[in-house]
Amino acid sequence: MAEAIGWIGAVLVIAAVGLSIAGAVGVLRFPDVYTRIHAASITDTGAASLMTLGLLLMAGFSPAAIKLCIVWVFIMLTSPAAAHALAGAAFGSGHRPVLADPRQPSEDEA
Amino acid sequence: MSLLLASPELELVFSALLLTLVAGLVVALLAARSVLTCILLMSAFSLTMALWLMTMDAPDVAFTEASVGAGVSTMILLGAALSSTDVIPSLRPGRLWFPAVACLAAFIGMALIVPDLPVFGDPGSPPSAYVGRLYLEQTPHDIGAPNVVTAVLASYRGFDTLGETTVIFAAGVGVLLLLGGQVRSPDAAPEDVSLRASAGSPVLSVAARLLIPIICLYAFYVLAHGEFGAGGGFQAGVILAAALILHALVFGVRETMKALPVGVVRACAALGVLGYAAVGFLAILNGGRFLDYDALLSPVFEAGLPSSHLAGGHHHWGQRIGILAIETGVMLAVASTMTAIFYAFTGRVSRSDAAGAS
Amino acid sequence: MLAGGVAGLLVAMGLMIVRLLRGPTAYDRVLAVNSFGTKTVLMIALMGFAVGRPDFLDVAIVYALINFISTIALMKVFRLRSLAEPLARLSISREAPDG
Amino acid sequence: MTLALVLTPYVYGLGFFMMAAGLLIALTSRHLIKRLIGLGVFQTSAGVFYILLSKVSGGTAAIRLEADSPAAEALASRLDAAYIAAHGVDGVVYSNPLPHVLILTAIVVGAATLAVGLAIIVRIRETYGTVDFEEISALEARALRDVREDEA
Repeated sequence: MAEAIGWIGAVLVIAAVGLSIAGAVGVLRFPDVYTRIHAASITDTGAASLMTLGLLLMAGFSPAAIKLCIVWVFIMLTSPAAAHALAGAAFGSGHRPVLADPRQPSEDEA
Repeated sequence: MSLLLASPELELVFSALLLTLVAGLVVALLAARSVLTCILLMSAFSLTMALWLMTMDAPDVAFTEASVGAGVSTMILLGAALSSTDVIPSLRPGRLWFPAVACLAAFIGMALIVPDLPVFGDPGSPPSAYVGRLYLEQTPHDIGAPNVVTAVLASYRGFDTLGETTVIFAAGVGVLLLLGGQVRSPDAAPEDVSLRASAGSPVLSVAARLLIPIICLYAFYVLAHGEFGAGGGFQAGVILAAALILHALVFGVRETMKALPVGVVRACAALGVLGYAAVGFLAILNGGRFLDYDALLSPVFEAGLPSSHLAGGHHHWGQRIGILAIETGVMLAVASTMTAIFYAFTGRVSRSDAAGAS
Repeated sequence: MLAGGVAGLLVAMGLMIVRLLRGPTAYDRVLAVNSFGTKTVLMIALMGFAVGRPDFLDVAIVYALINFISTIALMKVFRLRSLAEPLARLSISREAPDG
Repeated sequence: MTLALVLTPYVYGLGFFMMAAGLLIALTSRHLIKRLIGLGVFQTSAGVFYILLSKVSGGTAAIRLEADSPAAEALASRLDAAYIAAHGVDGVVYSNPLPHVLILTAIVVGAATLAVGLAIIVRIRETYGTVDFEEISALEARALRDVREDEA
């Protein structure tokens, strides 16, 4: 039983790493800053959640598990806030999203 | 657990891989042509360096590198870079060859000693086999603290650390002498212009409001926990300064200066160093040597206290109180000095401000 | 299994460095550093368990915090060219600053 | 041990390379702030060398564990008993803590001295109006020439 839970945890950790790489590829290949922020922040929080869950399953309950949860809470708190601030700043300084439909270049109000 | 644990060989390979990433960042730094990119790279360099230090079994150093290198250094660099041009002009090729040859010669000279250096990870190498091992063996009997790094830093080499703290304080004084007297141009940007960046989005404000108290609390945890795990006064001080810097970043330096006036910060910096030295003199007054924590408590009083768990039959309450006291001094000195430096670079503290506050 | 995880995270970090160097806008660079930092936090968590001393997750907590603070600072420098100006009002009551 | 023999020149080489590269940045860049960044890299790389010397294969961080705790037993399970007996302290192999202490304080002091350097740079920019090393040299040369002409 414990062995099986350990393997489930390992699969989750690998999934987290896979998500991380997918996010990095997205950041590298997406066309503008907003899509890149999107790729990075979603995969970062997702990878953090999967990694936390995986490591918790593998290592079992200990004081380290509590710290792991604290790390997770901090990432969930700071990563979206940073992404939001970044996107807001990029928009404020005049970068406009690259749109597939070029009809409405400046329809948006801050 | 066995699923997770890496073999000793794998650990060495990890650290070699990470060091490669660090070196790659240095190469990128060599090529960078913009100051802000350089600062970004420096921040990433420090982060990776701290990760590498984790693989080298140096969590205390990793802690420091993460909080100092990636945090405070980046802020100070940004503060200084704001006032200068961003583009780095390239050097004329004629000027390049002499430094390049000199650095190459230095590299070759250093590489020539590699065959004489101990093998990577060798447990019997001269640095690891004698004095380091002695500290590891003696710490439970002498100090009673599980963290040998803290024991060496705060107790065995406490005098040295007092010197380091004084150097940090002196550096802070130097920065204030260079920049502190400057009067800031009054309100360069009207407030509504700067607020427009995040107007209508309280996300940052709420996140900062949530985080700042937690960071402060965490700094004190790091201070108190330094005896038992990674951490200590230096790290706690930098984390405390980071909380103040976050406050200044989100709510503006003026608000932070209202909450924590410049004069108070400067006084605290001096107080930290003085408190450290005072612990040393207290030991002398009790009949011991300078910074001899065992002399802090009288034996009669100490015998009444409960025995600490990792002490191996000894009490060590004097050591523990002494270490906590000087670490508090270090934290106060480091946090205030870093905050004062940040104030000096961003706020350009005026003389009247400082005089009015103190 | 662990080696694969660490290697994968290293690859992701390397890709972030490429984005950091390529830009093109300053915000891309800041994003790259921020995401690099988050991946480092994950790596520290993994590494802590890998070397058998997971009690050093303290370092990962500090990382997450410092990473956030430096991202805010960098973003502010690129947007406002200033570290001193406020990004948000301290008082809770916001009196509609938009015009 | 053969793996360690292969890695030894590689890791030391990287450390020395970073030192030389930091020195090169400090010597050849025209922007004064980049020069200081180069010095910072140089300083950190010197720390790398110290830390490289402190690593003990199979060791753990120098925060003492009870020999019968689960963490210590897990760490011991990957090493053979003779190795632990020869190099361990009370049943656990630790890395050398002494270089950690030296580098820890050096990092904080390095940040403080970096701040002093940057403060000097800020004052230089206020005085000369530039942080370009070559422009400053040219300005100084011109000022020196003016002084000499006045004297003559």
